[in-house]
Amino acid sequence: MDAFVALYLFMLAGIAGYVLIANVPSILHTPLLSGSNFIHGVVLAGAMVALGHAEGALQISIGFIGVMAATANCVGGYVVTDRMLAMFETSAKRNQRRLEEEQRLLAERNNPGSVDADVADADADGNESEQDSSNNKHDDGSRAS
Amino acid sequence: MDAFVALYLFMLAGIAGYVLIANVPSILHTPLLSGSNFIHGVVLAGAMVALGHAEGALQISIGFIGVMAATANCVGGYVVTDRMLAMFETSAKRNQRRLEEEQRLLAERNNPGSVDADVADADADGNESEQDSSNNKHDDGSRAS
Amino acid sequence: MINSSSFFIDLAYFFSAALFIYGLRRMSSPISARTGIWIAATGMLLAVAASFSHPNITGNHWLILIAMLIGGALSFVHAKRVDISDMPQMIALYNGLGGGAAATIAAVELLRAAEHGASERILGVVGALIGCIAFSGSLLAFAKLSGFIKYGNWFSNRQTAYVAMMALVLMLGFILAFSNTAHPVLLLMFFALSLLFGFIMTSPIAAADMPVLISLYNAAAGLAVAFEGYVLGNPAMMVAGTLVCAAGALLTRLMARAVNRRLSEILYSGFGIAHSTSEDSVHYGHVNEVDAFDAAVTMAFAERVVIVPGYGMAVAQAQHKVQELTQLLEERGVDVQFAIHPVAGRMPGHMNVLLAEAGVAYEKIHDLSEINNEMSKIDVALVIGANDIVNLSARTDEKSPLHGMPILNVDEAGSVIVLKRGDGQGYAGLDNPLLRHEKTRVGLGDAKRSVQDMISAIKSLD
Amino acid sequence: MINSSSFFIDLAYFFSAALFIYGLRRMSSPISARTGIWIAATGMLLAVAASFSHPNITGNHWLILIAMLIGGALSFVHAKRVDISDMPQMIALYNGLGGGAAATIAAVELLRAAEHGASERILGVVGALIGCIAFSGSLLAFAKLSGFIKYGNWFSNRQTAYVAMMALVLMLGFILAFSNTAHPVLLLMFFALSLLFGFIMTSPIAAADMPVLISLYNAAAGLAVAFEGYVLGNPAMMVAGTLVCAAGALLTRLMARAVNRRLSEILYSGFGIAHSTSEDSVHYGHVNEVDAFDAAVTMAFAERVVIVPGYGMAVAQAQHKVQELTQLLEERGVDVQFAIHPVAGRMPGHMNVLLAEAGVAYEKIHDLSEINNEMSKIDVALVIGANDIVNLSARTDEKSPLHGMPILNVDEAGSVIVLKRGDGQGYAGLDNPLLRHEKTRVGLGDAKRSVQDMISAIKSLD
Ligand SMILES: NC(=O)c1ccc[n+]([C@@H]2O[C@H](COP(=O)([O-])OP(=O)(O)OC[C@H]3O[C@@H](n4cnc5c(N)ncnc54)[C@H](OP(=O)(O)O)[C@@H]3O)[C@@H](O)[C@H]2O)c1
Ligand SMILES: NC(=O)c1ccc[n+]([C@@H]2O[C@H](COP(=O)([O-])OP(=O)(O)OC[C@H]3O[C@@H](n4cnc5c(N)ncnc54)[C@H](OP(=O)(O)O)[C@@H]3O)[C@@H](O)[C@H]2O)c1
Repeated sequence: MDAFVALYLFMLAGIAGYVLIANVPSILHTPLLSGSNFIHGVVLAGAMVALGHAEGALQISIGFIGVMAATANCVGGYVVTDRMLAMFETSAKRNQRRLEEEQRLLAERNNPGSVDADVADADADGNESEQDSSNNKHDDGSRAS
Repeated sequence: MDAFVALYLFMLAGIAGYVLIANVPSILHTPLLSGSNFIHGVVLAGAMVALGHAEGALQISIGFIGVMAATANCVGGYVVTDRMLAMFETSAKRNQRRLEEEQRLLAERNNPGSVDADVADADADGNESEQDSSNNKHDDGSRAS
Repeated sequence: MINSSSFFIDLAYFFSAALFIYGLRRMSSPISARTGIWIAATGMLLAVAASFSHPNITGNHWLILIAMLIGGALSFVHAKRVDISDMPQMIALYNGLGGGAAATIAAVELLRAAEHGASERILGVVGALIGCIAFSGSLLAFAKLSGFIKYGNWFSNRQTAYVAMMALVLMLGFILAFSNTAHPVLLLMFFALSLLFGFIMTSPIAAADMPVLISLYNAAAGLAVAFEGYVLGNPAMMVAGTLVCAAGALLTRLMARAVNRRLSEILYSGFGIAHSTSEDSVHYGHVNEVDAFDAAVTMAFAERVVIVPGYGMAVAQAQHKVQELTQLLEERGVDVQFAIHPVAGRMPGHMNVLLAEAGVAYEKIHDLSEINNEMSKIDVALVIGANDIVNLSARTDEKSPLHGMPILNVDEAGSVIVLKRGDGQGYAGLDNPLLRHEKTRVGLGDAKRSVQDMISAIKSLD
Repeated sequence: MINSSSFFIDLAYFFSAALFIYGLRRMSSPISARTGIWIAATGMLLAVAASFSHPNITGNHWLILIAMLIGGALSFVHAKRVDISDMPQMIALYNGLGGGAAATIAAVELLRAAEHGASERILGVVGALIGCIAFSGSLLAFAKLSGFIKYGNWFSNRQTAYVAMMALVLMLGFILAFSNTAHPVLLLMFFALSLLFGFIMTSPIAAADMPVLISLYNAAAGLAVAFEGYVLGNPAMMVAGTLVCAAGALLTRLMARAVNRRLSEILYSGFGIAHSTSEDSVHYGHVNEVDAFDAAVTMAFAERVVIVPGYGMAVAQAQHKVQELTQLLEERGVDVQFAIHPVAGRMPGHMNVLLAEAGVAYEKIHDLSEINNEMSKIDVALVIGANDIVNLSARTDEKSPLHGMPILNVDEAGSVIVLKRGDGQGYAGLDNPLLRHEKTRVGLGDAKRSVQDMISAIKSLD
């Protein structure tokens, strides 16, 4: 590969990585560390090639160790990250459910038995709850941090 | 250039452009439009090469028009953007000055003639005003939007 | 790939690409915006300077210089001279020229088809199409915004013809891309049709939707530049072009959202069509007029005044007079603030720019949510050439196209004075119940004139 | 450049790079984090699957499969089994292996030096150095955090020796990079010294600064992968590696800032050195003890209770008991909330993860600023194995290394109960005036035990 093109890739990917992480809430630091650790497990693709064209005992045994280590990085990295994030998700999901429930109750209290609420009202309500839930999502983020 | 490498460049630069603009306050939409319009003025670099290896009247005249148009994009885009941003800057600067002035007055009122304020106090003050001014900067952003 | 540029040129291109990115980042925050454009300009200088010694420039050096001088001088003078409130059309013009320049590169390179591989010819052709559309579309937008050409949908209701044309363009493009000899005539037809498409796209669009459209063309021009960058093997063009394309696409969405429109709405229909159904609910009532002297007195003896500028202030170029009025009032101890609606005027930040130009202090300018909380404590709201952004029907009339847009609640202030020329309506073409509100009095006449009269009246009070 | 891969492999690599970026983006928001890792995993599968048919794999197919099976199975079992509160060391381990894998690629390719150009050999050597440091440094971190190796700064005060070593490494690297024949012995020396450097970097660092250091090694491993990607002409590795490097670098800074430390401080000095001067201000006073029954009664008859978990809760693995206690209290009508300090525990989000694991509802968990506003309305604050985050000296003692860090103001609550084992201090090794505060009573003993006793006590109340 042309060295200058590589330079562009390095620069652009670096910018992407930096900008994507900016503003991440601190509760996600550890999962993100673990997740990006998993991503560099793509070294496996390279380790496979290295072993695949290795010749002689020395090269082959080094390559073998490399593929083993890289696979461990991939698999272990994935499992750890997923386990960690699973826990966040459960609590986030639970939270989400509770909020929806609350909103439903609220809506019921506001229009008791209102099957014939006029269109405008229903529309306005719809808008509101939409906004609300997006607010809540936001809240999650900031609360988490 | 290898087509796949080009694909990487397109993807990565696209991501960078998109992410960098996210969260821009609406007051900056127009200057930013103008500024990015200036940036694609780099087409001049290409137009120069096109004219530079053009052969025959047809190619040369097309190339000539291209260089002219590209230069106009560059120069005009720059001047317009700069004029626009200059106005923002004046008002932002003025605002900044006023805030600094206010803080100075406030500080004076709080410790009248306090040359011998103890270290801790001075330190705390310093911190506070630092925070304040960063808050204000933030304010600028959100007020502007 | 015909490029064989040297190490230093590659290096310069690399740095200029990096500088463009960094400049764009700085431009997206109000504090650092101006250094952002300087940084981008440094990148530009670097790229252009490096290109002078590009190995592929085998001749025509003088022509290059002359073309640059002519183009540069004309645009410099024009850009320096033109009034700052004509910005949208200036951006449209320069953007169109950039798209056009990309198209000329494609033309030259397609005439040298033998020197390029298939992938380069394909992107070259696509870039040419996009560049041509950006060029003709932007130039028509420029002409319309400058008033050279009146509104008119020249090309309406010919869908079949369009489809046939598009098919022809695609066919021509296909031939150009996949044959490795030059076809000057086909090329000409391809360009002509592509240019026509740009005109067709712009023609039905009302002047007021132009900023969004211009932003779209900006993204398109960026993409064209990126593709021609690939043709020439110039990664700086590829990176900068893609950057602009992505940023422009997002910006287009943000701008459309800010004026409460969908991009598809803008592209496929004039505004008139969208809301013609609610027009029949219009009913004119009684409007209280007020003369400049009464208005001036009301304000001079108020404690807190809010000024709400709109598109009319921009048209009348009244911002300097407004600032003068503000200072006069403040000398009399009146607290004057400005309330800026996010879509006041005809482009985002329009009012901010004008008020900044006139020297109104930054801290007096408040946005919608800030000022709406304070509105009930305000004695007088002075609305200068604004209509939609204070249109009460946005709150009540569900059929109104403005319904759902938050407005500045000037009716909560003690009293309202509206300056306008007559019974003209706003961008949305809607009747405004505010004008017949009991608190409202209307000062008729050009905004600059009216404000000047108020200034004289206040001066005569002492 | 020895790479000659086919179209489909290139395409797969491209998509996997795109998926990595998209996955990382989703991972940086709590809502979408889990889909983020799935997306990244899809990218990984794509890249690995494509590599199987890579034209440069000319043999050893079975060996590749066997190595993958062994490595995959071992790490899968280990990662599934290990306790979730041991995460930092698990991350360290897998990260180290990734860096090591990058180094092995470099080793193989440098042994085939003739097939590579100078630029590839240079980046290969640099990548090897960085990868080795990430490998040995991470593994030592893993060993220390797992308790296999005790704290000990084995390599202190030999600056001259280090400088000499570094010079040697650079020289070796220089030779390896600029000669196009293989030098197995030099290579071995180069690797040995590089590995030694990783040990030296990690060795003086206290267990509690490890998360930051691990993040740094993560960034380093990413860079090593990117560089080896260049050597092999694999753009997916280049993009993913650089991505990780940049994200990891930012993350390192953010994490260091969250625990109120500078990266340079962490790297160049143990924590003990940094604040030993203020140690002399320690003076023990009177501590009120409380037994489990009294504590339980206080809480059972309170209206609002806040639980403040800290590192001690993690050590004692008391989170499930705490959840049980919470439920018991809530059945009695007590309002129980949790207050989480941003740096409670030993890694960001440590407490959140543990409480989530135990099933504490998300909406009961509040952060510092939220809960501090409420603190005066709280009847009882139960501090479980936390010290620094409620250390009153952070507010008053300017010499304290904690000075300036906001703490949870539990002293504003009606009364405070602190659970701890003895007179042990926290991470910062400081005396805590809170323990002698008039409102405070201390329950001695392991946190799990103490909470269990409180649970029994409350049950016996009925
Ligand atoms: N900001 C943006 O980005 C943007 C972009 C595109 C569209 N828009 C749309 O533009 C509208 C902006 O609302 P707006 O309230 O600022 O403007 P507007 O609704 O267009 O109202 C302009 C008012 O100014 C009056 N006027 C015109 N020229 C005048 C003059 N020389 N002196 C005094 N008055 C004059 C007009 O009435 P007379 O004719 O009676 O004088 C009219 O009532 C919104 O609907 C918005 O969606 C905004
Ligand atoms: N969160 C992060 O990212 C991070 C990373 C690195 C460093 N840190 C630092 O770690 C510290 C965290 O503060 P913290 O208040 O959570 O913890 P801490 O200050 O380390 O205090 C831990 C307390 O728990 C007690 N304890 C230990 N084991 C126990 C057990 N089995 N049962 C009951 N009590 C036990 C200890 O006292 P006894 O020995 O008397 O029981 C000690 O008082 C901060 O200084 C922070 O800067 C945080």
